[in-house]
Amino acid sequence: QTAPIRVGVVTPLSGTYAGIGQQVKWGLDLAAAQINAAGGVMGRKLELVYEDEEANPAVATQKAEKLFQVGKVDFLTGTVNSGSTLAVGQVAERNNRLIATTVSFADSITADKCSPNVFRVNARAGMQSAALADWMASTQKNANVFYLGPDYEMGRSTVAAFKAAAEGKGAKTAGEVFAPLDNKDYSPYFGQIRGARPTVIYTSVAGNDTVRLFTQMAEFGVNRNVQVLGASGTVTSQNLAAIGKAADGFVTGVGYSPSIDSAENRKFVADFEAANKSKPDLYGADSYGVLFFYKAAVEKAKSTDTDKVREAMRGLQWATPQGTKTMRAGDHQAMQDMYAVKVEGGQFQIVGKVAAAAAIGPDACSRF
Amino acid sequence: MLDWLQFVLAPQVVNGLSIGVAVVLMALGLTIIFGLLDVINMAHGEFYAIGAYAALALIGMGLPFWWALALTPLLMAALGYATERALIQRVFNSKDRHTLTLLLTFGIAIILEDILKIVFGANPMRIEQPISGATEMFGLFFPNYRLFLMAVGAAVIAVVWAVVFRTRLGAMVRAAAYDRHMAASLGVPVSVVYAGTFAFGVALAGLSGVLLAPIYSVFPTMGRDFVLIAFSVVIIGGMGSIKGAVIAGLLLTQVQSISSLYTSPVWSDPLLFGIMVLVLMWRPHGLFGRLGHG
Amino acid sequence: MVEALTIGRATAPSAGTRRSAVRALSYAFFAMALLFAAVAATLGDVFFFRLATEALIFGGLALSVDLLLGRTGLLPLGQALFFGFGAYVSALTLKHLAPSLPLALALVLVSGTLVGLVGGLIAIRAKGVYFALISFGLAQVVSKIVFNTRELGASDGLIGVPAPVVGLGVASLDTAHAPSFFLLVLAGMALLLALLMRLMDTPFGRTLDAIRTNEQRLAFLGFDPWRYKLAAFVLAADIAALSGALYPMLRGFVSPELMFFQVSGNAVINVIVGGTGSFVGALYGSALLTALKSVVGSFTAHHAIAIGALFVVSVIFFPKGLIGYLAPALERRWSRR
Amino acid sequence: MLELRDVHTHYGLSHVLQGVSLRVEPGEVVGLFGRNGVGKTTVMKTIAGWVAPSRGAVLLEGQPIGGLPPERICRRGIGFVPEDRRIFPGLTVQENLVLGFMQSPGRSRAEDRRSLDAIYSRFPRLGERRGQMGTTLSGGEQQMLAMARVLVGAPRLLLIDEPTEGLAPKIVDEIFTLMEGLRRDGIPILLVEQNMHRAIGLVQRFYVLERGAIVLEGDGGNTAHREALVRQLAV
Amino acid sequence: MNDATLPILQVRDLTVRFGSLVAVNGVGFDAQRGQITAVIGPNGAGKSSLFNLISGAIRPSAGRVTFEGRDLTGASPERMLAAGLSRSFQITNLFFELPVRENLRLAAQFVEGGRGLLRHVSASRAAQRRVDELIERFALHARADDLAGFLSHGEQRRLEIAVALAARPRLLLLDEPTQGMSHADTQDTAALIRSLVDDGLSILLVEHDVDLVMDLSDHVVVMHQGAKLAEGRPEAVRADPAVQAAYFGEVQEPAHA
Ligand SMILES: Nc1ncnc2c1ncn2[C@@H]1O[C@H](COP(=O)(O)OP(=O)(O)OP(=O)(O)O)[C@@H](O)[C@H]1O
Ligand SMILES: Nc1ncnc2c1ncn2[C@@H]1O[C@H](COP(=O)(O)OP(=O)(O)OP(=O)(O)O)[C@@H](O)[C@H]1O
Ligand SMILES: [Mg+2]
Ligand SMILES: [Mg+2]
Repeated sequence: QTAPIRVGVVTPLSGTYAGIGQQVKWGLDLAAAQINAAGGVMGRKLELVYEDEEANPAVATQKAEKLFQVGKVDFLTGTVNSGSTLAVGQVAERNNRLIATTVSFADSITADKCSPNVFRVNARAGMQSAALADWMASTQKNANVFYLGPDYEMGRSTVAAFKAAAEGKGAKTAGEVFAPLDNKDYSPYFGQIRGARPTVIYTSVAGNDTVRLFTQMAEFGVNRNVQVLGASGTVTSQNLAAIGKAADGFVTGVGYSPSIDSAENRKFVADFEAANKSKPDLYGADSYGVLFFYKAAVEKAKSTDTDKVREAMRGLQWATPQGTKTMRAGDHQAMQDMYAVKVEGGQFQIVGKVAAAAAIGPDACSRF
Repeated sequence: MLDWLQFVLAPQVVNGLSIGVAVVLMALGLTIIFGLLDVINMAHGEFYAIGAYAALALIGMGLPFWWALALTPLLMAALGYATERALIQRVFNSKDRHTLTLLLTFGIAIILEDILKIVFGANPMRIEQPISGATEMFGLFFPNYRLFLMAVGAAVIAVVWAVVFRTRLGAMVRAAAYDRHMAASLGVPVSVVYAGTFAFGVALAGLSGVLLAPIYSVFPTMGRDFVLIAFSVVIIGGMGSIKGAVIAGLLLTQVQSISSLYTSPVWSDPLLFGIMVLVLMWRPHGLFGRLGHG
Repeated sequence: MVEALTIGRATAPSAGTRRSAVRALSYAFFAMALLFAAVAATLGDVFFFRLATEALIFGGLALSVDLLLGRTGLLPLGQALFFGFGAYVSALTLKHLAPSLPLALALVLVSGTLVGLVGGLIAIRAKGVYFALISFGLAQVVSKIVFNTRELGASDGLIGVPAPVVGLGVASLDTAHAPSFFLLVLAGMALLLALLMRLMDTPFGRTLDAIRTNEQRLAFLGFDPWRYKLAAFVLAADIAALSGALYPMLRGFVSPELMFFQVSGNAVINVIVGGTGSFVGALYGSALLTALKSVVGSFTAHHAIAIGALFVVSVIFFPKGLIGYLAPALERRWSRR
Repeated sequence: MLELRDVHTHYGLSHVLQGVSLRVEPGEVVGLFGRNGVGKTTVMKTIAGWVAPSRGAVLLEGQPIGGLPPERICRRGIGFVPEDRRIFPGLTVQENLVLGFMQSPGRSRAEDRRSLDAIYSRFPRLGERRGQMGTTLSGGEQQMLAMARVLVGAPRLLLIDEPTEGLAPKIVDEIFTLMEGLRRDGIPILLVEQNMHRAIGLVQRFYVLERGAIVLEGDGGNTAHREALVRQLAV
Repeated sequence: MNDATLPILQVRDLTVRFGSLVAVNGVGFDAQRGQITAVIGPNGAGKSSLFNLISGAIRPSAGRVTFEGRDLTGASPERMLAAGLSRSFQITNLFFELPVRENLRLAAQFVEGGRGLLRHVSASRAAQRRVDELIERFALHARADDLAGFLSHGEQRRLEIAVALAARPRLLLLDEPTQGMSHADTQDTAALIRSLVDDGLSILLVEHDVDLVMDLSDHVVVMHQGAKLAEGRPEAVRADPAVQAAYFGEVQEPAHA
């Protein structure tokens, strides 16, 4: 067989998450080019087929179905919002194909809503909190944390996860507030934050909201003498430039940082920058890695047959820019080392690390 | 108690005020275009975004912020004029003007947003604040740029009001909006008036875009939800009423700002909407009716 | 007032020919749908069946928009609220009560009527643009609440909705079987369309037309326009909710995005492109745009420009929509013969 | 001054004016009579530029004006008072009047002021209500406003469509007195009026329109012509 | 209730203010059954406002409206119509985008008494008959299938009356029915109004055509600046010097604020 192996990518190329979709595409394109240049997968080339899901699960399912049925793809990846990942997972089950997400970090995807046809190669929310809480406990005695999240389910559950991890390590809670998603002006909340006199502010706002939040915190001096922490999506290479100096000192827990000091990563970052004139972020890196995951599984199974590949994927270890990852068989969640990274002078620097086994948490999937 | 007034309530009120001015500027453009042309400009938010991007581009070319502030409204007016002449004018005389122009500007909005994404990318950008520092007043900490924003906003509002209600130009525009044939027969150059009015509204949106770019970030969909608040303000104030937009804009942002002290912001939208419904039940045309039509 | 009417027709077409032209175009729609089904079934396709079913389901939503926009003269910018509501009620019923289509539809009808009534009482008071924006706000608020309610799956939505089997006397129909479900939905839409077209020939329906043209005068003819508008609003809510009820059977999940403005906006676009006031135009529009999006979306990430441009062009050059041009053309052919 | 030569006008497909030819000489008041729906208003609209003639010529002082946009025709000095008055609803009485100044741009503020004062002394009722919204005026008040609005622009030719429709006898008198004054001032008028008995005393010449064509032309002062007119319209 | 001697309409102290303007100021009069009562007065006297009050278009600030002995003050237009009172408008107010026949059918639907709301329109026999009658009576055959908006002004005025009449009211309010009609059509309309009265209808009429008013009406109410100036038989009213001063204009109008 020499026909190419077709991999479907359903990702938001327009809409709210277009920026993330861009990183996904860059990572995948780079990986496919490298794999094909090195002879492909079992002698077959990888061919990526893109569909825009507009960050809307209803569109995502339609597009996924199209790729499975009309596009005849063997494997599918790229979904960003967890709603899309969950819905597309169902389509995969119905079509007896496999998918992997490289971005969605809602715990449920590999816990209570796990699916035999869905894998996750990126770190989930719980892992990120674990790494960050660990770093906070080691640097701040008696941390008094104020929580500020975007007011929707994901923002709230991210705050809740970190709060649990932080309180588990002895931190106190100074207060919490949830601002609407796409909030324009955070100054109305600053009164509350000042009044609570926190030593740490943890936030789970993301994307464009972060730019405003940080700019305004600096404008009002809210972040003076306070350590600002946040979720992995809070400050990324997409919004870092726009935030500028206001981001300095920010720390988050992630599964990837361009500053990871290894030969593999240095090469990856260099290749990525050469191809895309932009640094990779965690989404780009995990999307890059997913094709090597698939490649390893297919080569192990010596087939693209769904059942055989699934078996091969379970427990599979494969190399990624951030080091070797292991796919846990019980819930299809990848295990990996987690990092605490800090923004300094517009660059992410690694300031702490938690081993994979300590970060991953229990297997809560009971479907398989 | 005094502490609470000074350190909790007072900053909240003043911050609310600066947001209020921003919202009023947006609402003003909307309400003028609606009140005078009977057009619901669904692309208003995109014009606001284009204003911010235009300033960004001008600054990128090496111009100082103040030049960008002055030039952007002019560029936006030209864009608005062209849009009206090329597109909106074509459906303006249909009897379904309301619906058709709403849908048309909706289509324009989709296109503009995507063009911004192609040209500038989806990632957020920002303009540095041209005025830095903060003023301490009565123990309150207040960024200077916001003070400037409020002053400019107030001046623009005053000028707009005077033009619409105190000049023959304003009367001409309102007449042309209601009855193009009769107005034309009195010598009003209706096509020019329509396009000019639209251009004026668009220029206002662009101006808000530049003014707000230094505090809010700049990205292609930046106008989308901002325009929602502006719409509620316009409805509550009465579509087409300038006075209504100003009063409702300031009032609503205060309600939001103060209520955020006590309630979860999940309730901020339902609260806003609840107020809107209550106002409309009490006064079906908003607080201050409308100015263009009977 | 009078001036505005001149464009296009010199004399009113006799109501009879206009309506039979629309009727012919309705038959044509369903004939083409059956033809499509025959071809797709021979090819053993599933994807296009599902896509077409989705077009029909959103066509149902467009029908409800047309009832308000094209007949009653109210522009609803938040009709997705009822569509999404129907979808959620149906999903919860199928998932937690029983996988039964009649049960789901019945519950959706009952609760849809109630919600429509509440929404109507809020929105109907407002007129014109105010109505449009109130309906928009209503949907905005409710979708945000759903988006934030953990019990409803919040932003993730609900997955794992089972596809029910419908007993049809001797035979039974599995909604998971794409061709069968397509035919079922097609039949449902045909029924709905027939009912709506018939409704417009009753005094009730004609009164809605009168409301569109001159609501204020109607009061002096002994009608209370408010009641008729409320009834139309509730009816439209039911139609939207019932259409929405079919969605989870097709895709197996629901998510808050179903209530977002995108969906409401698309429904209005479908109606405009298809032609307002004719009902079948809503179905044509939905089929056309679904097909178009599916094709254009694969070519470029900037399909939004294509859709926006289509929109601008159709509003400017074809404000009467497909049916608005096809029906008169057909009439002219008939009258020439 | 004004001449229509074989003018045809359509509304969509319906052929309303089917070859109308008429003249208004300088200083002349010309009546245009006819039953409902024969096309009198359409003649006025065609001259004023609200609808374009599909065939034939409309000439003002020998220059073709047919098909020009209304604002250009107005600038040439043709003032139009339409039959349904068309008061701008969101504008006050004064604002409605001030708009009339647009007809003659380039006048000084002082001249505008004077003509406004003159109008208010001619229509004191309008002066009393100058700050009121135009459409809250009664029907008669609105008619006065519509006339006044055109007069402030000092037109060289007036098109007046059914000015006394719905007016009290006293106001009808006033309107006719006003039009007589205009005639004395030498302003040419093309007048459509149902109140034929009053109008016949005012007009120097008249035309009768029937189904989109002129069927009778006569002299206002000629008794035989007047009788013909009454006969024509009574049948 | 249908006592033939009782006035069909009694208006007492009716008042409405628009801001500072008192458009109708304490007006009271009776309209007798089977008669034509005319309301005349200078432009802006408040006649249309009075009609708006009686027909339920606006609510009075004070006063009472009694129709056939029932107090209907401030009732909605549809209740007024249900009670048997219908009106036409001074400014033509039709369903311009619907055919003439449909305008009439809508108006006639009321005679079905709310039955068969969901049956096919052709099932409304009584309404259909009423429409045919009206088309016949108002000579609208030629235009029956045209949109109302395409009719000439005069034709629209005729349709306006027909629409007001369709519901078979017992009292008909006509606001300047002959406005904009040619002389011949005005004569036809006068004859028509007379025939309506012969059929037992009572009419309240606003008209500026004085000859028509004098010729038709049994009773005349004169309004001036919102208030009732005089009332009585046509000849008596015409002879009243106050009325002459205010309305007919033989005498100069006294200056007022
Ligand atoms: N906008 C229009 N569209 C189509 N037909 C029209 C339009 N306006 C008028 N008509 C038709 O044109 C014919 C002439 O109308 P026009 O208004 O000129 O008559 P008119 O002589 O002024 O009548 P009236 O005395 O009633 O005012 C009428 O038959 C009318 O139905
Ligand atoms: N909604 C309103 N708001 C303010 N003033 C009004 C309103 N309606 C009417 N008016 C005023 O009330 C007065 C009476 O108006 P109305 O229309 O009743 O007069 P009318 O007697 O019918 O006059 P006409 O014979 O000219 O029709 C007028 O001066 C008018 O300007
Ligand atoms: Mg006319
Ligand atoms: Mg009146």
